[in-house]
Amino acid sequence: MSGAPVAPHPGSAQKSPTTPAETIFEARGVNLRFGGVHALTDVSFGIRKGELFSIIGPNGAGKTSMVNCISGRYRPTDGKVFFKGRDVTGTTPNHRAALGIGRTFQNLALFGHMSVLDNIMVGRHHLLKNNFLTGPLYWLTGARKEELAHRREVEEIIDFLEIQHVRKATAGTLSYGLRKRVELARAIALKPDLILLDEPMAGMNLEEKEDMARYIVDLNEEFGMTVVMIEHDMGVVMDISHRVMVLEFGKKIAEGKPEEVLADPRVRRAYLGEDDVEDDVPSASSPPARKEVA
Amino acid sequence: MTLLFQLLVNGLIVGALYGVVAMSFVLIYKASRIVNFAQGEFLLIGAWTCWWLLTSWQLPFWIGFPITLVFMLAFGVILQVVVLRPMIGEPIISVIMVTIGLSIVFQAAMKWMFGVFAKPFPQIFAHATMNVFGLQVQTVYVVSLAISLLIMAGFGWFFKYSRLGLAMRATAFDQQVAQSLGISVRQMFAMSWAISAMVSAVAGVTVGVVNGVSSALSFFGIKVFPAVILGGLDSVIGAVVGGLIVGVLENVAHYLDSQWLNWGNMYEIAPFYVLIAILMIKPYGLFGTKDIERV
Amino acid sequence: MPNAATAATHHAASDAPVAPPVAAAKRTMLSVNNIEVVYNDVILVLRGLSLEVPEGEIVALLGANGAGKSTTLKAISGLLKTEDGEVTRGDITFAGERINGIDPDKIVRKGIFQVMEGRRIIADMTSLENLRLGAYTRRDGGVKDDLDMVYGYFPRLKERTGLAGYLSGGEQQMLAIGRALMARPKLILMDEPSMGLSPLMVKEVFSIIQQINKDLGVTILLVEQNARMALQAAARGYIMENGKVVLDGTAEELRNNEDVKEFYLGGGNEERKSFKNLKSFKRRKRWI
Amino acid sequence: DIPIGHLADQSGGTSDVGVPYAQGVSDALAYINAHGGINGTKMAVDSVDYGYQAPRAISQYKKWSSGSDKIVALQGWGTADTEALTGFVSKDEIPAYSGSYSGHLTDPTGKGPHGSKPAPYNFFYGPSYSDALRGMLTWAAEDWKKKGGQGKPKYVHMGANHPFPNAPKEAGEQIAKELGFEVLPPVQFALTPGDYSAQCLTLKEAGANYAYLGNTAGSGISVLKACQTVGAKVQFMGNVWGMDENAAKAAGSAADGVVFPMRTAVTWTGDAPGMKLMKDISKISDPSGNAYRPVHYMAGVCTAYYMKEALEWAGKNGGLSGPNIRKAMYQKKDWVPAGLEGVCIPSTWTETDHRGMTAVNIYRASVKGDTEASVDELVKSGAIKLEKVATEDVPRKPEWLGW
Amino acid sequence: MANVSIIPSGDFKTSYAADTTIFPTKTSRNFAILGVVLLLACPAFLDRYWLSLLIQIGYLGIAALGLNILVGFTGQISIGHSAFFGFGAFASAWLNNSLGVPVALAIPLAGVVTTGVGLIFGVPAARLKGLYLAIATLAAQYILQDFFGRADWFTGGSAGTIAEPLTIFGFAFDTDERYFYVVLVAMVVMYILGTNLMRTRDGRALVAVRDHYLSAEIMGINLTKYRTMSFGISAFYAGIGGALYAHYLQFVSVENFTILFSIQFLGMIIIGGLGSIMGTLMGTAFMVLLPEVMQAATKLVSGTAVDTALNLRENIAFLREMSIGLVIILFLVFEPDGLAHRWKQIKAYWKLYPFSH
Ligand SMILES: Nc1ncnc2c1ncn2[C@@H]1O[C@H](COP(=O)(O)OP(=O)(O)OP(=O)(O)O)[C@@H](O)[C@H]1O
Ligand SMILES: Nc1ncnc2c1ncn2[C@@H]1O[C@H](COP(=O)(O)OP(=O)(O)OP(=O)(O)O)[C@@H](O)[C@H]1O
Ligand SMILES: [Mg+2]
Ligand SMILES: [Mg+2]
Repeated sequence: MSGAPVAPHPGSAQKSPTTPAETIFEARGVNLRFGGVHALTDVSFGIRKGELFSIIGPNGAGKTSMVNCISGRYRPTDGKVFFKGRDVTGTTPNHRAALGIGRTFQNLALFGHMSVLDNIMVGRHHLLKNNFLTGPLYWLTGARKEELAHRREVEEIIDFLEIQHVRKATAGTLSYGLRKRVELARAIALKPDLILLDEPMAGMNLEEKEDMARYIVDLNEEFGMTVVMIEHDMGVVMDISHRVMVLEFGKKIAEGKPEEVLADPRVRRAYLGEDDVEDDVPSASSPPARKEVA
Repeated sequence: MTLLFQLLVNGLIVGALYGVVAMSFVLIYKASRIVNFAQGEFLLIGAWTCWWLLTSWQLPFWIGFPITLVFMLAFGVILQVVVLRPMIGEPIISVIMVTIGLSIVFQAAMKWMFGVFAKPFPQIFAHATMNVFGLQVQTVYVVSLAISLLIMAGFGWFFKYSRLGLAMRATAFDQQVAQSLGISVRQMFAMSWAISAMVSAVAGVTVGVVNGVSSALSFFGIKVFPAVILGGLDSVIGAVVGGLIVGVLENVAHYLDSQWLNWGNMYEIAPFYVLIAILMIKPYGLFGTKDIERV
Repeated sequence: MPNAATAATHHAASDAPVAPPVAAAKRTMLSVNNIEVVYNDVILVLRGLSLEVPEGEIVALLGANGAGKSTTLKAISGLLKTEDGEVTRGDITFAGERINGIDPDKIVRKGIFQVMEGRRIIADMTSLENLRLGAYTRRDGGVKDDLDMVYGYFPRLKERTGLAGYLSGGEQQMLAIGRALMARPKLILMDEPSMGLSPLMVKEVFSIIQQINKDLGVTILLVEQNARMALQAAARGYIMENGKVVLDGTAEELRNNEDVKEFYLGGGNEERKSFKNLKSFKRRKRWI
Repeated sequence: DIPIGHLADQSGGTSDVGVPYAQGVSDALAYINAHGGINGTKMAVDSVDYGYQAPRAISQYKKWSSGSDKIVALQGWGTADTEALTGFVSKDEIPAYSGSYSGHLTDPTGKGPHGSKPAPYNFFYGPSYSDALRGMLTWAAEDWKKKGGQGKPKYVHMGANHPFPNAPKEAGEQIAKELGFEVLPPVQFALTPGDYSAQCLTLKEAGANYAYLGNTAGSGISVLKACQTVGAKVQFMGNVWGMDENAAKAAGSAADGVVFPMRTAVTWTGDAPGMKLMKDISKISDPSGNAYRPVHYMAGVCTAYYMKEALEWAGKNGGLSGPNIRKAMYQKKDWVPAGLEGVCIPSTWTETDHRGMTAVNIYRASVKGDTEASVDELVKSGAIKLEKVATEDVPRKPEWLGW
Repeated sequence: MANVSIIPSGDFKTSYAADTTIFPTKTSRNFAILGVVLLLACPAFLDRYWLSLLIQIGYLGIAALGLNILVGFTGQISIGHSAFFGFGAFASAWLNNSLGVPVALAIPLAGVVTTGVGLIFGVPAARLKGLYLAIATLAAQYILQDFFGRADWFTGGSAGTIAEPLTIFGFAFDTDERYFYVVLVAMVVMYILGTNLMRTRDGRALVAVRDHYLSAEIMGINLTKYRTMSFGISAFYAGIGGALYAHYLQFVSVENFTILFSIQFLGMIIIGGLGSIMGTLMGTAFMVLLPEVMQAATKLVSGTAVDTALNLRENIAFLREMSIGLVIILFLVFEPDGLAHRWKQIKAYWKLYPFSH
């Protein structure tokens, strides 16, 4: 179901103009309603290829819903979403995975009874060729060769995320933090061009957040994946993201460079809850994460 | 007054009976997500107990029947304590398998205790049959219809509003969470099994009165599956509605079959075709709550 | 052993129960003595863990992923059973009464309520029903008022009348916390309450925690990854690492401990390094 | 000893008739052993309940038919297992006496016009289901005339879509046409008890006069009751396994007037020279000697006795090999086992025709008043009576062989 | 000194290939091979009774594996498996009788035909979940049973149909001794195929669908396709099993393919262990042997003091039935995760021995 390619100058509503060349994903006037609940109202934005794009906003603002619209879990009530210039509004999640969108989940969604290894191998699904006919004839059809080849790549991902020690463990029995890491590994295994991370650092202590941040940065810089990240830890968001979009009550209230966005009083009020400017106002550059101390 | 109309009436009346049995399924399911394959045997046990009280002890029905209900309550609790308690927290399907084991045990035990021959129920109503819209039907059917509506109303309220009702639903949703809230999973299970056993006794006695008591009655257990599903596994009202629908379906199917098609056996099979058709449109039955798809 | 200078007591592999000075003053409400926890009869997770929670205090329990924090809480609340885990050694006493091996629901009735990791709300019920279930063990009439109290804390929950399963992650987290408040327990075990909450909400939640601790005198054992906030709210803290307590002391002491600064609070007194320019290799700190 | 296998259904779906029949067989065999056995050697009878589950019957059979002491003959039971074993017994040449009377077991060569598979080693005592129905329909035709019924009587076959009820279906409908019945489309009802008012209402609507109940007692009772309730006045014709004292008791007044075929010349209360031996045999499992035995018990005894005499003959003529025993079955015409005269009905088997009995004794159940008491008492008090109404001799038409 | 311990503690695998073999260790593989060799020798020293039991375990085990792939691996409960088993039986007989397809070919073909039927009845799986789907399969059970009863051309109607014995180049496999090998080969092949399926792409996809279908979809798995497919696969196994059954009995009757039979199939895989291939075989053996054992046990009881005390006589049958039920219950109370799980634990224990903990 291929749609018309993106018009040269999409979303004139957009502040930061994007040319199709560099826009990998674009949402145009996305609305999402659940009965009375307006999860998203007329949200438009574009994500440039190779950028690290963060979505922040108060709880229930519609961040996850937005990501769901990108990955195809939800279909916008109206509005369109474009991926690599194609209108993918109507396509199913599994189709989008094949197109190159991978993601992790806010509430863990691992395959609890599978080993970590298999969990990640599932990520290779759309890259593997063998099927229910060739698979069973393991040795005769080259399924074995293929499986092993992919296994090798998976092992690289495992090394990259430093989860060798739980390779064989049953995913369901891992601790929260480890599970989040395995989820990331599984998403990476898809070899996506666009990877969506829903609160990848929730439930991690500083040390682990640092690791996670490092992985994400590497994903973005080394592996050249475009990353969309939802995160509540402003420290991380400010430090590593190129651009930030802020949602509130399903509406986009700001978008732009981290420090710009942070400067926006609405954001500070709605999100950080720093209603009135205190005596030690942080310069936009210094991360407010530390301000929570105050 | 036409044959079709008579069949419709009959369908409704018998459907109500299916409704009762269906409810006894729902009760257990709502508290534990377990489908009880021994339900048919529960029904049988209820029937035999009442029969025994009425024949061996010559008790009048209005005494014997309440005693039966009390006995079934106790039976439900004991069963839960002895057999099902150890299974708490185990995979649902294993528990379902246990209920299958139970049905084997009870089936044999009943035959052992009461023999393999069908036994007639003593006359309990002054008039064994009565006239409904010009159709002669067994009085006991009509009575059970009334009872079933009562039970339905009762449980409808119970699960929506009462504290225990909520607790049962919580237990069904996630035993660990339920316990973390201070809900005694054991209590909930014991309760639901007891009530369910009692309800199935009502049905057991009814079918017993009509067909005579024999171990074959336990077949009603499986027979009502379509009704349960049609209404929605976890809906008390659905159970009764499902029962009525299946009852009517059977009769209408039989009507078409006997009048025109002459394929034979539509009576038994048609409900299943309709069942699938309805499920394809409403995957959770008519009143079942759909589970949450949220990531 | 690095920077033994700090006031905080390190105890490497020692199993000796700790009797911190503070505890001496207040009556200890909960004490965990040298427990060992095994999952599925094979996986040993807690290896002789001990901690104490004085009555009316907030105690923080910090540690890396997989250290065994949640396991510790589950061991206390008895929920371990439901995951075929068991306490194979040591004992847990609550208000002077040994409670290991008791069924979770009974423990709740004794006044210990756990807010489980990962929300765990009852998805196919409304948030109101969820809250009512929080008060399941209560008999007193106060439920109504507490309901208003919770709605006061989290107005969002009042707006969302649909099934709880459709709430956003954060909303669900609020619901989970609200549910605990509804129970009015003596001791709340909180497993990462701030997870998935916006900075605003995190503040909110922590002020709530302090508030109920002060006003309602509820004792709280707090497992938290946001060490900064936790050590602010808490009076004492424990730091654990694969199944053992490796460091403990007053919040004050811990905040000033160099290692804690570096690995939990982010940066010591020198300027905090940005997440951006972390070296791909970094020193890992382990006490054992 | 002479190893004999005995498959019984005491716990399964057909146990209501399986128990008395099996009791008859084992009592008889025990009695024979107690009185000199077969030419002086005892039979080692292995009675096994297989709960009417074919797979169990098979593995049990394999057990018997393997190893050192292979059974020389098999006392079988139901349709499912008999059909499943037919192939095996003919390969192993082990005569099998079944409680299943379906027509195609009567064709030893498989050359019958209806080309069912050959069943050279299957025997049963009694009229085949088809012949029994043929007999009853013949009676029904006369009965209709006698009653002075106007026009064509209407006949309908009722039963589940299963081997047992269907066995005599075509045979019945075919002869019904010949006899001038109007054949209504068959009415189906499940093998299990349930509400069959719908069926009865249609019977009533269609104005059926004679209906054959093909199922076993359990569901038959439901139909009888339902039809009584809705007031469908139909002359029901039960089948061999569908009606007996217990069924009559359970169905109560609803069973009043139902006719059904009987495999013995008398019931337990009847008197015939053979009844003495019958009663002695009964004492094996009931020393007090005052238990009432339902019709299936007596049928079981007769079946066992035919096997006994066959074994004896074979023993005297070349030993107890399968083929010999089979041969023995063909020795006598109008054969009645010694001592059971007037009880077992004269039967004749030949190499090409295993329709042992074609004479159909038709009985009517009469039930008066309530039926709470035990069967013995009910029969004594005359609340339940089984009265003979006629004996129909069904011709041995070759084209009816095997169905 | 690595080869001292039978099961090496920890992973000593040096290549991914070595890490993806069917059997975790050389020893275990050798044991398996040894087992097969022993089985090959069985007809030499086992009598027909035992052979027939083994044969039953064989063809039931094949069908049960199919069910386990559906229920255990894909998480779709089915209580209509015996209907597919029956369809395979009839199909094979029909292909051979009516179309003259040689039995050796008819058996696999029957599997294929049954797959088609399975796919048809798998369609609801696209929309239905859990017990709703389970009951839909119950519908399949009844609808097919009814079909068997009326489709004279295909099943010989309620009278049933004959199935010729399997003959290859004039050599007839018509005795237990011979047919045993047919079943053995079929079983080994089908089990190897099954094992391979479960460790390759589509097998993993099935399990993923079971564990978390929402994220499975996000991982690029087409839910509808795999939910339906697993019905097809399970039907294929059922068909093969049924076909083998048909040509063993050489007679097929609608009577045998009842809901009770379907429930027995469920019993096999639950007791054996959901989602375990070897467990399936263990469970099948359990369910086949249990009645036999109980039979033998009650035989011992009869005539003893117990017998007379309880005045059992023919009631002994009920005692047996009850103990069968009780054994199933007790088993599940003590091993709710099935034989396979217990087996794993034993292995885990020895792996860490003597340092378990
Ligand atoms: N499937 C659904 N049905 C009904 N309401 C929904 C559904 N999904 C989301 N919502 C509502 O839409 C709003 C936005 O939800 P969403 O999960 O996107 O918030 P969020 O920004 O991710 O919040 P958080 O930071 O807490 O995760 C919430 O109020 C939620 O109740
Ligand atoms: N049910 C279980 N079965 C087996 N092992 C388990 C189980 N639950 C936890 N574990 C193991 O116990 C260890 C501790 O887990 P736990 O969840 O207590 O860690 P945690 O401190 O809470 O980590 P996190 O901060 O990520 O939540 C982990 O290594 C985990 O793999
Ligand atoms: Mg979210
Ligand atoms: Mg944790």
